Amino acid sequence: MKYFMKKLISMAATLLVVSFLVFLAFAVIPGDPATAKLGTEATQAKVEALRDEMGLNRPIPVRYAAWLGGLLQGDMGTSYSYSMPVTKMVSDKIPVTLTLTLMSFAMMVLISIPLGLYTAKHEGGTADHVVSALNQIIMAVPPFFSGILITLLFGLILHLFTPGGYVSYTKSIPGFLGYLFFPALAIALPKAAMAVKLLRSSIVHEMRQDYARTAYSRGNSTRNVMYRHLLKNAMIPVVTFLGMALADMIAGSIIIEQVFNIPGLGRILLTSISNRDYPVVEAIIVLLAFLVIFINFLVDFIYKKIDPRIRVQ
Amino acid sequence: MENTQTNNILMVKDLRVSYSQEAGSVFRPKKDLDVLKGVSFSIREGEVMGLVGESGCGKSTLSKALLGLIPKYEGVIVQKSEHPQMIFQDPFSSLNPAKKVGWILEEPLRLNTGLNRAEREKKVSEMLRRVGLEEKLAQRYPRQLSGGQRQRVCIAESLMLSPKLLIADEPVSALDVTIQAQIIALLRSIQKEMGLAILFISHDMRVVYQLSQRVMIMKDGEIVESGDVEQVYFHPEHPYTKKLLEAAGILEEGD
Amino acid sequence: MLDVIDLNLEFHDHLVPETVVHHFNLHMEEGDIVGLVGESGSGKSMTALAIAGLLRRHDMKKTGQIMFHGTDLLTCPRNQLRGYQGDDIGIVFQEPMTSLNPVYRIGWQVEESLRIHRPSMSREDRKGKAMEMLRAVELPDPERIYHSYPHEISGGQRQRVMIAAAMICDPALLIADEPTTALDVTVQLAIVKLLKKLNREKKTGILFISHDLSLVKRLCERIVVMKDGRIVEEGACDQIFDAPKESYTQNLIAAIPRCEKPAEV
Amino acid sequence: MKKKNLNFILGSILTGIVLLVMLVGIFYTPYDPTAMDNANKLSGISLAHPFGCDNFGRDILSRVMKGSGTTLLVALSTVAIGTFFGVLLGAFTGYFGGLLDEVLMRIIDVVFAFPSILLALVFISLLGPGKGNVIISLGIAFIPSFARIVRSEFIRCKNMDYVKLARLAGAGHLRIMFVHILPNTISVLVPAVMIGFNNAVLAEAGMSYLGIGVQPPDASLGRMLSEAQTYIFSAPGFALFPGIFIVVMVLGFSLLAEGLKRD
Amino acid sequence: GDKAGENSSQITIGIPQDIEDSLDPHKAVAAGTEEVLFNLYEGLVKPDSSGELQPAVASDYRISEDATTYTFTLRDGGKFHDGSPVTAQDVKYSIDRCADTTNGEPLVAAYSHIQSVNIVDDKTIEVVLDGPDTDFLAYMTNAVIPASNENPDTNPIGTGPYKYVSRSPQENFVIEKFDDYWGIPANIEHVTFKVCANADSIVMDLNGGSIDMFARVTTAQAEQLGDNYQVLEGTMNLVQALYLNNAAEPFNDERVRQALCYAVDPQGVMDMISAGKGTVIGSSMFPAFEKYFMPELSDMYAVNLEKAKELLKEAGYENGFSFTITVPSNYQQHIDTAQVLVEQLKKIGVTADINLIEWDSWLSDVYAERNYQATVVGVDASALTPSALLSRFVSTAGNNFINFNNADYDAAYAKALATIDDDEKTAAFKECETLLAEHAANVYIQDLPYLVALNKKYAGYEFYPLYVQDVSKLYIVEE
Ligand SMILES: Nc1ncnc2c1ncn2[C@@H]1O[C@H](COP(=O)(O)OP(=O)(O)OP(=O)(O)O)[C@@H](O)[C@H]1O
Ligand SMILES: Nc1ncnc2c1ncn2[C@@H]1O[C@H](COP(=O)(O)OP(=O)(O)OP(=O)(O)O)[C@@H](O)[C@H]1O
Ligand SMILES: [Mg+2]
Ligand SMILES: [Mg+2]
Repeated sequence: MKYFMKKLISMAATLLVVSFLVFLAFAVIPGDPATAKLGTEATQAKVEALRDEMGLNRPIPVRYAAWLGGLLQGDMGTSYSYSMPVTKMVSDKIPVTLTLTLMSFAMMVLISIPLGLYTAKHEGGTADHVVSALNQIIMAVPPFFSGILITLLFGLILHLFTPGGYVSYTKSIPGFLGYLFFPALAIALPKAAMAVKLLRSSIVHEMRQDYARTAYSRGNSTRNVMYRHLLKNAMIPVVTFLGMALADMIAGSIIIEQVFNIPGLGRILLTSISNRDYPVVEAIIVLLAFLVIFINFLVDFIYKKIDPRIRVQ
Repeated sequence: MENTQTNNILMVKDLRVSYSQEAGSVFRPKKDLDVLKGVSFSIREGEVMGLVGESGCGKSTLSKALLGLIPKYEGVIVQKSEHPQMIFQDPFSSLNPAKKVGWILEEPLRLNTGLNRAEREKKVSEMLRRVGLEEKLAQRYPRQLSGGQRQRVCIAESLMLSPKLLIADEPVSALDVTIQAQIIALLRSIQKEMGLAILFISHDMRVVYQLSQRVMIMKDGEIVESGDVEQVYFHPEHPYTKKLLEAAGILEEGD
Repeated sequence: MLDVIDLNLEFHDHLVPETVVHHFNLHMEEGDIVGLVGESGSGKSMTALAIAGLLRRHDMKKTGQIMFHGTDLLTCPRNQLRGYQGDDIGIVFQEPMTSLNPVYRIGWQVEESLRIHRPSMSREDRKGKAMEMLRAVELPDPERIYHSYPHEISGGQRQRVMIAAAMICDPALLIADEPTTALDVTVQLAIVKLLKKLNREKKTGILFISHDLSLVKRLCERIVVMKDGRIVEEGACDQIFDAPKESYTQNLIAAIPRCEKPAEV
Repeated sequence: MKKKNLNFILGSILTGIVLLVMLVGIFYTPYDPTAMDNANKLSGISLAHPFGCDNFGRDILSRVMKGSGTTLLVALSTVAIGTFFGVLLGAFTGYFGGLLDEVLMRIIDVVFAFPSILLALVFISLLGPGKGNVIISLGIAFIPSFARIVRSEFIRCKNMDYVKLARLAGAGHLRIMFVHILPNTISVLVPAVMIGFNNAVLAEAGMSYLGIGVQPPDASLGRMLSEAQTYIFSAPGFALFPGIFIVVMVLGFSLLAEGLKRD
Repeated sequence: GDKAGENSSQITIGIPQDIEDSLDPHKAVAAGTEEVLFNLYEGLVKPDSSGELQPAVASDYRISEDATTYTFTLRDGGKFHDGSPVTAQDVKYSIDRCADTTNGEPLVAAYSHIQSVNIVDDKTIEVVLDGPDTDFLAYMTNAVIPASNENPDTNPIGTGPYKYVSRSPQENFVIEKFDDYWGIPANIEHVTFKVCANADSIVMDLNGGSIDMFARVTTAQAEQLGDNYQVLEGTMNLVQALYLNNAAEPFNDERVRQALCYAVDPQGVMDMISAGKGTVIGSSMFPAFEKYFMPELSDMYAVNLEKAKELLKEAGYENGFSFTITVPSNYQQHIDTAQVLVEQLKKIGVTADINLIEWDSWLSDVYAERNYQATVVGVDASALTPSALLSRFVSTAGNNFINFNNADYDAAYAKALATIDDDEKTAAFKECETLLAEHAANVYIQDLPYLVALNKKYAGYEFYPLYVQDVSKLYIVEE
């Protein structure tokens, strides 16, 4: 329990730091929301007036404190560009990004674990060589490029989905999931390739351990040795990677959302950064940070769960 | 017990260690396992102290605690040697799997002496020879060695620096008798030459007898009997000591 | 029951291939207890692994035959071999420290052979049998050990766990590679007794690898002496002890430690 | 044994090709890589232009030759920064644990939570645009992933007996961390580095795309690839050659690493 | 799209960026927002596709002789989208709102000349100016909104042919036909503006059928469209130029600027980036302003490298010089143009580097702070008056981001504003244009081509001289 309290406090502290850094970041990068909002119609006076109206002329700590105060009351402010409550804007988009992420994560795991085991089992065999070669190539293809190739193949040639024809989850859940399938695949493929590689080398390493021999001596089939004995050990470094990949997928969905025209958090984040719309940026980054920290916490937890030796500390 | 503090190289008073078992499940609540229940003894410079005891009674725990490798303990440990060395019971995890045997053996020299590479290599092959290993094994990774070979590598490593105190946790258990004899002879000569003090943990009563001046018998985390070897071996007092000697067939021999 | 005919083992993971076992021959009938002694590094463990069908590595060459109940373990299909392993052939490894899977509890690992070869057995029965075995190898507090992870128990305890696991299916052939190195003498004796009992009651053949000649003498009827990968001498226990032919065997016997201080050098 | 050699040989060949093309590109290219030619816009493969021309009629071969140098420089230095600091951080946090671990890992979480684009923007605004700053900001974005991987390996290894022995032999913490434990993390680190190299090539392209990377008309492979996207239907070859070159580069390096790796 | 199952007509139009702006017509500033809001809002008058102003919320208007009093008669039965009638109060409210100076400057700069807005009667409203202005009617296109709307930012209510339904950030903006519209009703019931932020996937989106129309496709994209698309061609109504900071070295020297003009070949640029499409321009005016556009200015600096080098030599840059072109990274056509310019300038020994920056940084660094050497952008006209393009070059103008400073120009521009005689006015504006060209204020390049990709299922697209999309004219082709 004490452990969880400690973690909780450090999590909150991290989020505080993150949110403050975002404020600082905006102080550092050029451009300001008032100018952005006024565009080419900006004049000195108009900008000043707007800055006043937006409260931008207050010093950063004051602004930050005000923002924090609002946050504690559940109010994340109003978007400068959309004039909409940030809470609503963000909460509308969370399902999109989260679904996309979880879907690609599931794909990654489903592809990489069997394949990693298979190649490790047939280490040095033809299948191993073919898969590693394929892996290398998949990893080398940029995500936007593979996104385009997938659109080309499945959208325009096979007509399995309509490119750009995103269906909102508020309209139709199956349509929504159906559309996200291919983007998720585009995200999952390179990550899966990496996971296969890591898992394979990790398993090959574990196969050399004495306990693998013990497992064989009891009459286990190779398959059993792999799944029952080696996998758990081999997963120890892989879990770290999977956790990172998940965090990466959440924080890095920007490119794929762009290619497939998916209105998710990443897209809003990107435009909000260039609009200097920091209530929105702030909210999204704090959310992302929370997810990232939470995932890392989970990874550490799972890690300790799989490897009993770590508890000794 | 001992008051000749001046030439004690190691002194232990009322050492207690317990492991906290993490709760395995809801049904097996967390509980502590007391392993050492107040152990006191001391070793003089240049003396070999044998430690014999039931398997699982806490010998390895004691040996690790002595060199500060167990973070939590109660009691006093005074240790005066500069580079105390240790031979772990498990020769495999004591050898870095990513390094070759030669590298592993050179490491203490590299760290503590100004010898150049050729000199170090010379010392290494000399030491390999002394523990009865071929020089070519220096080029192998630990996993390419047999059990006894690994154990000898560990012994060699511990002797590289001519330490003043050596804690040896079952160092010869995996060796065949001829090599065992050779290692015992080696330890004896080093002990004589350089005044090496050894805490020698073994279950082979005869080997302990041959090597040690004094011996301690341990059971259930406590030292049940200790004293000069002859005294303990031929006039045992504690029933467990008697049982041990009987099982080893020493009592008959002595009689 | 077991016939090893002209076994040769050769490693290929160095530039120069290295033969570690030469022309090894061994015959064992049901209920035989054979002691295999020899210099450290002489190839005892490799031979044991080969007999247990565990040298399936690509980087080594194996020639000869290992006939077990009429099948050649070197060439038989894998699943046939699997049928024997853990059930008819049990093996205790020399390195109890690393031979246990670090992430599973002891109980799970001890029971494994039962799960594989006696799938019809109930959970409780399996646990009962495992506890029985843990008690038979003289483990104190078997309930705690059953629930522990390997790193939480002592070296001797791990070794006994390995013995318990190897014997749980009552194998016809038990290969024990230095099974008592980490055990104190009283437990050693208990283990020897246990092996004898097993041999008597179940007609288990035992290949006992050790360097502790006094122990071998207590347990075995026959002894095979190895050096540098070759058998140098073979014969009945008494005969070897009383009248060793080879000089190496003589050295071996002479080196058995006695309870006397060696002469000063 | 044989497989290792094959990897090594193939890897060296591919890497050799990449390095050769790059080195030659420094001194000589068949055409001026920025010279435009209206007549040759999007022309396909020909004798005069073996890789064809881009949407400005610039010779793709020449641009690939010039661009691969830029890409290689950016990717290698980025990975070097990421690996160096990642290993350092991961080693310290994993080895010492405790408060240090908690604090440093939280800092890493913070960095990781920032989208690398925002991070890059901040750095570019602080330091001004340019290759060096691209490298720095990408490098920083790369640190967390290496740190995490290394950390977990260190946690695994630090309780091993050989580590304790090294301490007894008088090895300091630094030596234990980097000489004794680090080599044991190689089997996990090497794939991570290769993945990182890969990501760096692509991230550089992404940044150029946002206008904070390599500035046009200078070429980098990533930038060429993203420029070519628009023409994927009309001139697929435009994307093909820079793409293939990235693949060759990454493949060469990873094979080489695989071939060098011992276990 | 393909949603043929629905009985009502509909169309999905791709837009390159989101309507990430206030939906209040008086506050919205992004061109992308204004072109969509055009369908929701109207002013008292409204431009048609030829640029002529037609009565809208007002059914009639009258301008006094001295061009100081504008009188409007409101249309009978004009209604807002919420069903309420348009009253004189609403009109006054809308104008006053834009003329309000409590925030320093009025929302519409030209409204600073309004002296008073008077409600004459229920149907008549009168705008009095503080001086004569014959162009003022153009500013009356500014939207009329109901005084009662409390949230104009997010809940737009206007009088246009379409009314607002919903918007989802980065996803879409949905409008539907307003049934009580006073004028010719729209043809298509449901219109979805779909955000297609990735320029590279537009071709796929079109070919795949997820959008039916996209304005401003590039020539390269147009070439890749399938048979079911028609590509309509107009002009962007932009002045694309290499804008030079007249106050910064070396462009504070007129000869240097002229040298660049002689070196740059606009036609070459067009050939390279848009297959020759586009219109060469020679000053800050584009052809849609037929009355003011001076095609002859385009020939003033016919490519002449010798002349250019000579001028550089005179200015003391015999060996050329180097400078940086700052380009907003979100406009591919400007980036491409800049790249061609860099090549062309090499011929006179001038080295240019390109520095891409974000649009927002461009706004603050280049546009607001004028901290740059040169930039390539396109400048549009916010209203249908020449002053919308030319006012920014008056030396004191707040938006004179090139720091152009020329007394003759200031005088000519003042004259143009002061006179009410149309011919004189036109002449004065033309003089302004000529001055800009003669003094090589900028290196003028082109009015960009404007290509609209439209699915052949639809027709009726009309080009405007303004930056708008008039959806109400679109209709579905009967098959
Ligand atoms: N992977 C390997 N490559 C090369 N040689 C090896 C490898 N593994 C073991 N050997 C060698 O094979 C020989 C036989 O080893 P084995 O383990 O059978 O010895 P052993 O008789 O069991 O010795 P011990 O009593 O010390 O355990 C040894 O000399 C050892 O060095
Ligand atoms: N990490 C641990 N966590 C919990 N219990 C432990 C741990 N390590 C050892 N134990 C328990 O502590 C007791 C003593 O262990 P120790 O290893 O010191 O025994 P030992 O005397 O060395 O035995 P052996 O001769 O078999 O090696 C054993 O009962 C063991 O199960
Ligand atoms: Mg022990
Ligand atoms: Mg062995």
